Amino acid sequence: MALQTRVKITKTADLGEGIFELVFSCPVMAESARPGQFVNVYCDDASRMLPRPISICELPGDGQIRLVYRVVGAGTKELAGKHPGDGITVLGPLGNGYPFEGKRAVLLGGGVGIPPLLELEKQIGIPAAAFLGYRSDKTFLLDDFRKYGAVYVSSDDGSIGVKGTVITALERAVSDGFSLEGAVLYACGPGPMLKGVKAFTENNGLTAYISLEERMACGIGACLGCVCKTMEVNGHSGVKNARVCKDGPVFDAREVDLS
Amino acid sequence: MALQTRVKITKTADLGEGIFELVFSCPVMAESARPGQFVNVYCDDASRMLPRPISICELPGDGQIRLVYRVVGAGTKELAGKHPGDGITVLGPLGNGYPFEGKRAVLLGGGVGIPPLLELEKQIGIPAAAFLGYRSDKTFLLDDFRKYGAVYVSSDDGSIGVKGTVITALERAVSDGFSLEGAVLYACGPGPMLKGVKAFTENNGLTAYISLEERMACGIGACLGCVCKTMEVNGHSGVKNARVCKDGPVFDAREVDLS
Amino acid sequence: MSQVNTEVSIAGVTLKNPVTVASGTFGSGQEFSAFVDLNRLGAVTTKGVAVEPWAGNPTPRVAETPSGMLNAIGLQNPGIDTFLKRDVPFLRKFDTKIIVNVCGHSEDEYVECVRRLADADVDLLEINISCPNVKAGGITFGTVPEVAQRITRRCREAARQPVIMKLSPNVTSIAEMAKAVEAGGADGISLINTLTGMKINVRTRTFALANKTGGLSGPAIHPVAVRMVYEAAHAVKIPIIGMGGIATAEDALEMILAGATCVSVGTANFRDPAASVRVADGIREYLEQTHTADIKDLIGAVK
Amino acid sequence: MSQVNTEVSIAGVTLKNPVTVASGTFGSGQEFSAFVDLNRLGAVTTKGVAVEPWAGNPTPRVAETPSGMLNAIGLQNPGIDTFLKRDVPFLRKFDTKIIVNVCGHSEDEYVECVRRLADADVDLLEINISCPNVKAGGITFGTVPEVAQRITRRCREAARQPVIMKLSPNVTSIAEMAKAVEAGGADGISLINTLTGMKINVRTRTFALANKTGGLSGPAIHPVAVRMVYEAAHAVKIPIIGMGGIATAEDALEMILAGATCVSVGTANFRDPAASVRVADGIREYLEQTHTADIKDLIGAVK
Ligand SMILES: Cc1cc2nc3c(=O)[nH]c(=O)nc-3n(C[C@H](O)[C@H](O)[C@H](O)COP(=O)(O)OP(=O)(O)OC[C@H]3O[C@@H](n4cnc5c(N)ncnc54)[C@H](O)[C@@H]3O)c2cc1C
Ligand SMILES: Cc1cc2nc3c(=O)[nH]c(=O)nc-3n(C[C@H](O)[C@H](O)[C@H](O)COP(=O)(O)OP(=O)(O)OC[C@H]3O[C@@H](n4cnc5c(N)ncnc54)[C@H](O)[C@@H]3O)c2cc1C
Ligand SMILES: Cc1cc2nc3c(=O)[nH]c(=O)nc-3n(C[C@H](O)[C@H](O)[C@H](O)COP(=O)(O)O)c2cc1C
Ligand SMILES: Cc1cc2nc3c(=O)[nH]c(=O)nc-3n(C[C@H](O)[C@H](O)[C@H](O)COP(=O)(O)O)c2cc1C
Ligand code: FES
Ligand code: FES
Repeated sequence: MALQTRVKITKTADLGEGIFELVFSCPVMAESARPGQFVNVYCDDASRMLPRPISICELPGDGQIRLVYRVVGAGTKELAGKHPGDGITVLGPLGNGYPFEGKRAVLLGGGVGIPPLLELEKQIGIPAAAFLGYRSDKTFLLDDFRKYGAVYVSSDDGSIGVKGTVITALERAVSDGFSLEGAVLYACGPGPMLKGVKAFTENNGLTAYISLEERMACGIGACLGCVCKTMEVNGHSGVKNARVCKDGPVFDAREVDLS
Repeated sequence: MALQTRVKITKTADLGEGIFELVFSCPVMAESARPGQFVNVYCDDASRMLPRPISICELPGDGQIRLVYRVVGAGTKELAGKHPGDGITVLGPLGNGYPFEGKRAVLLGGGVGIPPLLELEKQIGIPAAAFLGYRSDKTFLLDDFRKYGAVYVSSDDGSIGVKGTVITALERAVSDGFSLEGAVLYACGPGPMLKGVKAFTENNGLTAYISLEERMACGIGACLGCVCKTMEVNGHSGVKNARVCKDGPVFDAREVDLS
Repeated sequence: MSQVNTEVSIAGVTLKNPVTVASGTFGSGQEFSAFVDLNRLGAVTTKGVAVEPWAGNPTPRVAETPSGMLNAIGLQNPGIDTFLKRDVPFLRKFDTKIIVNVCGHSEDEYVECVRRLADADVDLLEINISCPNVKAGGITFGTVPEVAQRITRRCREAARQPVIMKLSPNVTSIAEMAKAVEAGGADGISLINTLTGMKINVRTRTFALANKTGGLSGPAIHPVAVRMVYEAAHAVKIPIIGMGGIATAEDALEMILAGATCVSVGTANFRDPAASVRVADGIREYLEQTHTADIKDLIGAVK
Repeated sequence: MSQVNTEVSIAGVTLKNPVTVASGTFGSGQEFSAFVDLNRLGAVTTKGVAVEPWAGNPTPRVAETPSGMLNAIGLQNPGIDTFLKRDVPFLRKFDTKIIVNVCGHSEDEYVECVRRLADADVDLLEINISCPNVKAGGITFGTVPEVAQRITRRCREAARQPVIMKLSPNVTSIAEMAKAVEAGGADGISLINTLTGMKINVRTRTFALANKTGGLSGPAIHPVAVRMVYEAAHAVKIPIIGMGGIATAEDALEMILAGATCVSVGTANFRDPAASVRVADGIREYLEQTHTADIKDLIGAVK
């Protein structure tokens, strides 16, 4: 069960290019957390009222939770100023997480959509390949992923791996003989990438679980701030809307309307 | 000349009972600072827009400025959470400071009105007596004052020194033979105490310089937030109002209307 | 000294303490029940409900602002049927009063919704007249005194429960609006709803909200809310539910001293899911520490 | 790439950059000149001045609120004589435009003050119609369209300089107010003045301001200000000076994208005395970084 609590930071690191990692200790949260879930991180600065949702990147054990995030605004900047021993207020684990289907998992991560796939790959147990898309050759978490399976890298500027998105890399791999048979796709990344994944799986008769992002206020399903459009009427909302924070962030790509 | 700048804290101390001290390094500010002047301390928390005016307690040399303050609200609480090495944003020195008249100085300080008198006593050069009023026997800065002259202590609850205010203690001393002849009074403390000082000096034909407190927004004389009433039309304002932050905080008691 | 009385009464309905939650910030209590013991709230105020399900606005629907936020949820709701079947029975399991927030696109829709609630086991109706009036070209009911008075009267006639009219702060005179709904027969007033605001992303040169404008809430607006509660309290005799930026017991007490009989905690729930009970606990502590026997002695005590 | 153009024009007066300061937060520039090179501002807007000296309200006059503040200075000012003798000559030493903010207790006082300024070497007049109208029992001129239109016309007739009407945000429709002053002949509009608010000290059970209510300003109100600038810009053709909570270049650019021709930095000066020049510098940087040749291309660019 999710709880809001003040926790102690046990590790911080600057992964370069504005990407930071932060590990905190919270055994009760770590115990129930699943890959694909996220935590709400609250700012200490009282002028910033809303939580920052950050995916769980890894559960390194010992009750630790590892987050990897990009500094984009005032909240993540505040976070990046923290040091081991400092406190932060968090609430989690939140959301549904990725479902395990006992099938070969192909992971597709773009940018800060990469972190949540790490714990997934660790736990999913079935030899998987990870397609990781970066802006440039300033990569992060690459070595972590390499521990668990094959890694295919792409970059927007072509400075490392395939030039293009993870979809480009996946299509290249498939045409080079990489088999998607019996595979399930797990994706996280920017909107256009997820649209691409949805289209790809529809064209290829595959299943994809995609993790969506939306602006949130509560993070626990109460405010209806974070909805995405669904193909069918959603049981909770009574309309063609689902809550990304509570019904997601992970959805079967077939169920959501990304248009 | 006053400047706003981010400075480094060199020392902090908990003086007990919610009173804290903070020393920071700022040679250019320290160089021009005079006793009775104050600095604006700005909160890091962006929700708190206005400066906290804090008097200069002491100029310990080496470009250091020492503040002594009571934690009363969110701003001073934030300040009390700082450690040596941390930064704070300050602007100063501000205000006019106490005038030196080359006469015997009798200092009257109540509560957090005590700190600004310390540097005054250090600099004023003429053997002086300090009347310091506390809430109880939880005193602060007592040893500092004892270095420079006689100290008469009073407390609201009588647990140390004379029971009552600094005025009670002063009257007691006078009736015990303490002479006010040729003396100038320098006072800082809560409103009722300053009214008492004004009445006392009027009754006894003395001069008193009193340091006033008022809610401030700019601290530099521009917003007209912090005025006090004056007996005569003030040159700057064109009305019977003077700016505590700029024309004060120190006024000749005769010039201000405390009714 | 825990014998202080925190009970207040709104239109004959007794709340065990003067704290409820602001409509739309707490769902129907279900999600927050993991963080808050609902039994410890004077009442739960539900998200606005309409006769039919509403899909609400496109996203982004929320944006952060200094000490506040903007929202343009667009009153998404599952409709009265689902609400009655699912949310009312859930809330009834708790020892707390139920305030149902009602919205509509036309006067008839309001009235129809109020009527559908007549047989429901709920305690108070809060009529949100800040909805855009689709029939009148999108102006809000809550900014025209005559319209507000008429819709109050019609809701009052259709309702079995006491009717609280929820006022918009986007008006020149809140006192005038308060008087209008009192004249229409309102049993109470709740205020303030959100101030209309806008945020622009200068990097993308787009509106932060898909809806362009949204409602500003949170501590940023608290001083405006306190002023309006004060003005309304001096304009009418009916009780007031005060809200707008309440995050601490102090904020709540300000409202009560200004004239509110009870208060709602809204946006603060997003920063601290237990904010509402913390406010309730803090009010009790204040009463104890200041030796105030009865919360009712504080209502409107600062004049 | 420093060849970007930051010049804007308000009613025929050219400002070297679109940044001025909000009346009342900067005195007449004298005190701030220790922190800001006044030559780097498009204009300096002075504290409101009236025909006679005003003593203003009793203290406390200011109070802090979340991301904002309340003030009830009560328009203390030394009167037009001192202003003309002392403040205008001081400001004229700098290469910046002078906007004089004018207030009065009655229409005649406004007109008289405007007339006294006719021969003064100042560039623009900003008429603050948020002053309480003593003759009409304390209502503010700025909340009644007909009154605002009439006072605009009378000031316009009396003035030698272009007349900017400064609007109050405490109205149901800012568009209506904007249209009223445009119809009255205003050469421009400035908005927003402060939102009326209140703060109560729950420990002492007194108002935080001696005046009970005060004007809310600072980042807290920025979203309301942006929305109102947007609405006004879509209602009238005359240029708009946008203000309310601007603390950074981003905040200023939001206003400009919403429709303001230039902006005023107010409460932010209290947190950072150099806020105004930082905003001006930041706007230039933004133009350079986004390869925008002319600030004018941004005015009202987000629709
Ligand atoms: C379920 C979920 C998981 C996420 N996981 C990660 C992650 O593992 N690593 C990572 O770097 N980022 C992640 N993000 C994005 C992250 O939440 C934002 O980058 C962050 O909130 C920005 O905060 P800020 O204060 O720095 O930015 P600002 O732009 O100053 O924030 C202003 C407001 O907008 C919100 N906001 C800004 N960007 C986003 C965004 N992309 N998504 C949602 N809200 C946003 C903030 O939460 C805040 O309320 C995730 C988002 C979601 C919804
Ligand atoms: C010229 C001057 C010198 C001062 N010197 C000292 C000193 O040396 N030591 C000390 O302990 N205190 C001093 N004070 C008082 C000190 O400024 C306040 O205690 C402090 O601002 C409280 O801030 P806060 O955030 O903790 O309280 P809050 O009550 O949360 O502050 C809210 C707002 O009220 C203002 N405020 C609150 N109390 C006062 C006050 N008494 N005077 C002026 N503004 C206030 C704050 O600055 C802030 O803007 C001085 C005040 C003045 C005017
Ligand atoms: C996300 C959100 C949704 C809201 N939905 C409603 C609603 O459905 N009905 C209503 O009357 N008010 C609604 N409001 C307004 C609040 O009930 C409240 O009046 C306002 O937010 C001010 O209080 P606060 O500052 O404590 O949040 C909503 C506010 C927010 C932030
Ligand atoms: C201390 C103070 C004094 C003010 N005095 C005046 C004034 O004399 N005339 C006026 O038109 N506006 C006055 N204002 C309003 C500001 O000019 C401005 O419209 C308002 O504060 C919003 O901008 P801000 O949020 O950037 O401060 C004053 C504001 C403050 C905070
Ligand atoms: S963020 Fe509130 S429902 Fe998802
Ligand atoms: S605080 Fe602004 S004039 Fe003194």
